[in-house]
Amino acid sequence: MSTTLSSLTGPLQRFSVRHAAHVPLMVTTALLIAMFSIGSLQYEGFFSAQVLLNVLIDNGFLLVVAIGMTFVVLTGGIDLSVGSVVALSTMLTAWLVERNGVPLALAVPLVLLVGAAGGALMGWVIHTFEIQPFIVTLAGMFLARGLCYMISTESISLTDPTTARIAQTRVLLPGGLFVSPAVVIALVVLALAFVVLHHTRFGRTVYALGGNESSARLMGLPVGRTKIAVYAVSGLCSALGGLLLTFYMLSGYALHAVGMELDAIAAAVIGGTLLTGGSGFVLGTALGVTVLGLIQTVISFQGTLSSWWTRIVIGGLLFVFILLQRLFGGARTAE
Amino acid sequence: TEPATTGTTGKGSSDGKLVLGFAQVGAESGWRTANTKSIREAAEKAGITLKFSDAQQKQENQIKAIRTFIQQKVDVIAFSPVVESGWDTVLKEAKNAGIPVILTDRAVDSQDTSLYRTFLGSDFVKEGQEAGKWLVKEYEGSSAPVNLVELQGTTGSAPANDRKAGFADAIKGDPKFKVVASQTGDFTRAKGKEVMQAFLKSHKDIDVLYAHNDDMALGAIQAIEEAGKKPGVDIKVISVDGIKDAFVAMQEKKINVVVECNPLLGDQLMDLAKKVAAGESVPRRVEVKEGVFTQDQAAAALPGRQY
Amino acid sequence: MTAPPTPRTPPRTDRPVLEAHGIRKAFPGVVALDGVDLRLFPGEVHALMGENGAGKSTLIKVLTGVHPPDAGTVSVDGSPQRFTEPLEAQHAGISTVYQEVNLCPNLSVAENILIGREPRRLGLVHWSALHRRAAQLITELELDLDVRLPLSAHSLAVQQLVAIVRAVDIKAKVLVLDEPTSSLDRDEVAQLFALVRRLRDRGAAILFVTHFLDQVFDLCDRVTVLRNGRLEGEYRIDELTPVTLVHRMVGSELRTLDDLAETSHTGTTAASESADAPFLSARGLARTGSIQPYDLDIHRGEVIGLAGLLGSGRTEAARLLFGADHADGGELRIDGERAVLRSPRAAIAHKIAFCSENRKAEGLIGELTVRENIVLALQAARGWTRPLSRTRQDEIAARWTEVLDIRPADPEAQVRNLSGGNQQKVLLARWLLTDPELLILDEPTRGIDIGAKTEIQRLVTRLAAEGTAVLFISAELEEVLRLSHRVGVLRDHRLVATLPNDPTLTPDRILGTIATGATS
Amino acid sequence: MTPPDDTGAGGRPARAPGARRLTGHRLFWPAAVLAALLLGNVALTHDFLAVRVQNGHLYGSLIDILQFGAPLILVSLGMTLVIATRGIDLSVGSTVAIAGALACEHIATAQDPGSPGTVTSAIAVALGVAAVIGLLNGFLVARLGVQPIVATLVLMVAGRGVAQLITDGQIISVSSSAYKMIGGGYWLTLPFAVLLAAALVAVTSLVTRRTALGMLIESVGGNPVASRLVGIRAAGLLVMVYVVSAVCAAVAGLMISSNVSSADGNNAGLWIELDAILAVVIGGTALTGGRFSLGGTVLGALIIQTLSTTIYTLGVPPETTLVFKALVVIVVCLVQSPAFRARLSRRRRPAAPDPAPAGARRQEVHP
Ligand SMILES: Nc1ncnc2c1ncn2[C@@H]1O[C@H](COP(=O)(O)OP(=O)(O)OP(=O)(O)O)[C@@H](O)[C@H]1O
Ligand SMILES: Nc1ncnc2c1ncn2[C@@H]1O[C@H](COP(=O)(O)OP(=O)(O)OP(=O)(O)O)[C@@H](O)[C@H]1O
Ligand SMILES: [Mg+2]
Ligand SMILES: [Mg+2]
Repeated sequence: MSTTLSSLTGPLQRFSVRHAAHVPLMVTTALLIAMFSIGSLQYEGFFSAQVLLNVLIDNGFLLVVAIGMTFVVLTGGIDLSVGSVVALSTMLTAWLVERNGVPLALAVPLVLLVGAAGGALMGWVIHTFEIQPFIVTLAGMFLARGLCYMISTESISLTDPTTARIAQTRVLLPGGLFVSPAVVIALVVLALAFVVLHHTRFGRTVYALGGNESSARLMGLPVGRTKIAVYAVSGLCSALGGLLLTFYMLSGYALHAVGMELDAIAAAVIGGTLLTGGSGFVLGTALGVTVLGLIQTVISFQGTLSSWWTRIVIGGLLFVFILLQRLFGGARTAE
Repeated sequence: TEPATTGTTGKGSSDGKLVLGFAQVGAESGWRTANTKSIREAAEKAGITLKFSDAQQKQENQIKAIRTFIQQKVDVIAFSPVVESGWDTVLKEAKNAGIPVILTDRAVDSQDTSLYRTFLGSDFVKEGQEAGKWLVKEYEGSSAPVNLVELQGTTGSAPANDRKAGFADAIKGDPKFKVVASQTGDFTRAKGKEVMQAFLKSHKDIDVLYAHNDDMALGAIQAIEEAGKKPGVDIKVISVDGIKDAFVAMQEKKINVVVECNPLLGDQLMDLAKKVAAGESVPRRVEVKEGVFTQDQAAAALPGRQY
Repeated sequence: MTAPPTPRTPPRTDRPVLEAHGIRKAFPGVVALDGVDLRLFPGEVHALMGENGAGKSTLIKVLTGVHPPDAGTVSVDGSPQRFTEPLEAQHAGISTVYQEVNLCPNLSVAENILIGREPRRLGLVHWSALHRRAAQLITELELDLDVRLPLSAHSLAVQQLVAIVRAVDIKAKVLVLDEPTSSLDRDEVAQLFALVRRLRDRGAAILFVTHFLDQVFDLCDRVTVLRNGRLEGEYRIDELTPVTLVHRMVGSELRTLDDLAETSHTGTTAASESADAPFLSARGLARTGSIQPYDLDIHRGEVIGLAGLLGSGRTEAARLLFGADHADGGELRIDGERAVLRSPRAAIAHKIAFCSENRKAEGLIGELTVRENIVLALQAARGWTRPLSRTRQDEIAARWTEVLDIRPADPEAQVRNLSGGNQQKVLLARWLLTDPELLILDEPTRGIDIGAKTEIQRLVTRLAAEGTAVLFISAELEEVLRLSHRVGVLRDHRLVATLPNDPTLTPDRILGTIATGATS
Repeated sequence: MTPPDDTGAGGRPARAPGARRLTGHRLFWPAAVLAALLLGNVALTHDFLAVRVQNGHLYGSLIDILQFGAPLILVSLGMTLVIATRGIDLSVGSTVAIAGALACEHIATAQDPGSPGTVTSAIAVALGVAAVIGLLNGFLVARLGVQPIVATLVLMVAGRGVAQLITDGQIISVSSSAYKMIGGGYWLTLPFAVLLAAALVAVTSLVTRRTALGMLIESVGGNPVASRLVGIRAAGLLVMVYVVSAVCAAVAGLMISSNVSSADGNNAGLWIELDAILAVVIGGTALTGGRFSLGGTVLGALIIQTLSTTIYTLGVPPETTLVFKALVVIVVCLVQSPAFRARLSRRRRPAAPDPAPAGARRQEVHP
């Protein structure tokens, strides 16, 4: 009987169907390049690779956190706790190392474990009791931030010289450029996340879950396990992001990373991940983080904006950005 | 220590003017806005090009801003740290780039004192102590217990921590002072009012209110009035900052005392910036002029308040 | 419940591979299953029959760990099991195609087939092997698809086939198929049956749910009949005739099968109608990438059937007439006036109704009640400021529940909890209610039991007699022939012929037209 | 976030007798939680529920909860409709700030700050601008198909800047008794804000439930594709809900600024979007859209406000406030979760006779 659609769907069309999802990615990249070019024309000292690298240095932790968030969002969930978990990780590290003399080499895995376990716990509650992720992770957000305060309301400095040395290490690149080790770590996490999402069974199950959770269950996929794992990944990424932030700031503080969950969600969504799940790329998230970072850089370079104009311009740039993104890459309009 | 002052004037701007990069905390209060305004106006007056960046209360944004200042090769960097700790890395980058740094408003706790040239600002602990001292003096001689309620600033923020600690320090010697309730009012009028309203319901005999800033005090005053009591009389009100509205309230006898925290340090900052850029030596610590105002001084001081 | 008069199948020598005993399952307000037994032996094809809402799908879900039973036991190879996840059932060798297409539309066809057991290399998914394997499985069913395309790019029938391919791939001891054939053409059905027989001969047990009696008699060895959630009985198929089987399912003297004959008619009325100006007339209507330019006139009182193979473009042709997709070529006249249908809303304003084949994705609002789903189209046409009063809604819901025999007859039940066939009836009620001038029915009898099917066919005939134009799409050629005045034949996204339904028109002639692509 | 739709767990009992019907009601559990919170307070502060007349109006903790809860109720009200369409509105906090700032600025610069005319025009300006904000959000979501969370993020970020721009970064104090009425005044011994909120809730539920609006919104949120095919003008509905949400937020902004007679561009309504979403979700409306419950939202908002008041009255130290809040939120959502209750009752009741010996289960499973 042989179906006949192949006669219709020519190679070009097949290509476009198969790669429709990539279009927003390409558009976003093009817009980023445009933004950088305009910045370079506008501001002295902007046209330099170091400016771009600084975006990475200053947003490495956000990238790691946003990658974790991407996993969650791909399953159709949301994790509001990430900002607080980042803060908790900075606090915990500083408290362990400074106040309790725990060696750094022990504190780091401990903090990562706490993050992953916290995430897994939230995932377990979400799955087992069928409670909306929004509330569970909101409770997680309160709890983690609250624990920070319970450790200390003051910020704790890391005074240990090794820590400072690690923090101030610069990975030198050719041409007098440099990045921080955190950038390297963030990029490794990015690569890992890419491989996991696109080339492992777990990653594909994440997408399946976002496509249709009840179908995924009927297809015999391990829905519960995957869900729990996804929140654990997000928790782990937040803890790692927190560690990077600890080194970035050399301190633990309960008010670090306030509102970072929104930045992370925004980065993922600007990068083309659908909040309803099932569609998106972790590389898009990296682009999203860069967009947010670059907007901030442009504003710093501008240097004449008052506090309120800063906000208005950030909002305005974001607006223009998503508008152009829609206009050029609007293949997937939600009808 | 002699910092590497290779900073030659005019690197960052083509017209030869001194360029100052200033990383502000945010615009979270009227106090902060007045602070920003003072700096802007002073820069203009002093002929200094100001690169201004607003961190929206986030330390990581301030660090990013400082980094872009370094990238732009400004002559001097000044900033009001959100918190004391966590500045070493970026300050070291500034130092390596040969850009001198001035701290305003609040110090950093860095061990390496070569990372900044000078500190210009207020001492929140001292403000809390001043508030406490006034209270101790006010109740000198009486031995009846005094019930205090405290409206704290944003939990974990430096002014909240320090003003609480300073105040507690000043009154700890006298057991008659008892803090019966202490809650955060997030430095805002709305929260100040809401929390005070709840305090008034759960504690029938409040004698004194200590608010970490004027806005919370002003909100709380409304709550006290709505509960049918007289602020400043039935409940004494102590506040910090010294914004104009607080002076008005003080004149109306609703606030008993305001400990000033002066945001107008623009001129002093510009002076320091010029000196630092020129490689002149400056004192490690410059205090801004601040006072403690009571009701009888309010009327006289009010016309002079700028914010 | 009285015991069935017919004796049970003589016990086999080998023990059942899957056995359920005394299964009870209640949902809030409904007892879906009550004391149901089922035995599946290796090497048999076992039919599970019953009216819409009899509990077939629920039984399958209980057997495969989707729903925990309230009482009763399920055993596999003689040992009791308590599956809590479909995954566990799969591990125990039970592979299932559930009634609605339950796949992930965002993944590619290949992944949908193989996810969960994809070929791996060094722990990573081996993509090229995956695509190769999927393509190979697809060709086993003599399908030709690009397995790298996302599933959502394919029509519902293709999706259904993909679901089957997925299930068949597992080296299963038991294969459960819940109405797999409801939107498939003869050829696919034949392919599927060949496959099922191969599996049976290999010793697998197949549980097969369908509403097509001929398929049961064609394929199955034994049958278990459910009625109102209770076990009616288990029979050998050669003990039954279609009439006795229907009798067992319905329980009473049925609104007879022979009724069907009465509803059929030949194109006598059509001739007289076609003299009038057509209600709707399409000239060169087309949409790039989905349907080639076609001409079609539909008169009031006329039923036009669309025939074609899987994916021939019937749905897509119909969607253009409803504004569901935007035509990018040709023109459309309605009552002689040029009309541009930018949205379904515009079509509805012209009194056109479209009952989609994909009830889950494009039809029902699962969370809303039966009543709300029924009145939705009418209400949308009136706009939100002119609400139908609650009494009016209740009346409407009660009337249509009765006319179409929607069960449970509770207008306040959430529509997603209804059985598949009953959902289909709700969808039909929604559109019939709008009193359309042109009613487009895309596979309206999908998943509907014989009794209700007769009812719907009768309705279509009556509507046409009252002057409604009907465009009727169905994978069942007999049904198309029975109802239509003229039959449009599609092939490769092109309308190749429009044949008047005279006595010479037979299914074979239509198939011939499809095969040659020429008017005969 | 997709709820499993093939399991019976989400189903509402259709005909359950007596107590079952009561506990099965969708508002039962939020109401129970609220009652429990209030009772808990009474246990600790005995006159918590006492309400007396003072200065000619009612006075007491309950009245405070209602009064301070009123703005949150309003914001959540609009948010409920947005969420029902599968959307989310992050810009409400900024709208709160903008509305307050506009009104206060208008009054502060007016000739006669106390006159009803000034106040009326101030309100009109604030609501008008809010409507524009809503239109912009709606346009981005409905016409351009931008995901609601990013679309409204734009105004969330920029809006607060606009509010500060209006106030020039200062806190604008106004003294206008007419304006004070909205958020701080009393009418018929009750806080005017409470009456206003109640009226708006009543109007919204009337409009959504007596017309077909509610059903159409639920339909668009429940299945957008099917809704289009049914002929619902989704774009219009979407724009409408975003406008309603913004206007509700603006009224809340007026209340908040009126209550303290000042506008604070930076802090007014900060994080109120989170509280509002939480209120909606506690009230039983799913973030995945579809069915919504305005009554549930009101209860949710009251739960949140009661929780805050409880924290102040109990004297929970600020450092532990968040932990306390987290625990309460967890308990609230566990209590509301049918799956949790099912587990509890299964554990309490002697387990139903399990035909499968526990040990046999895994052994038999084939690889
Ligand atoms: N999740 C559920 N919640 C409530 N009732 C349900 C649920 N699932 C099924 N039912 C009810 O159980 C009964 C049996 O439904 P089931 O889907 O098993 O019927 P079926 O025999 O498969 O019918 P069809 O031929 O129409 O597919 C119906 O009355 C249905 O309404
Ligand atoms: N965007 C698309 N890209 C590629 N192919 C598509 C796309 N949309 C539809 N098709 C293909 O076009 C074919 C025509 O589908 P249509 O639904 O009209 O067929 P049909 O005649 O109704 O048959 P059936 O419903 O039985 O599959 C489908 O098989 C589908 O695979
Ligand atoms: Mg079924
Ligand atoms: Mg079709």
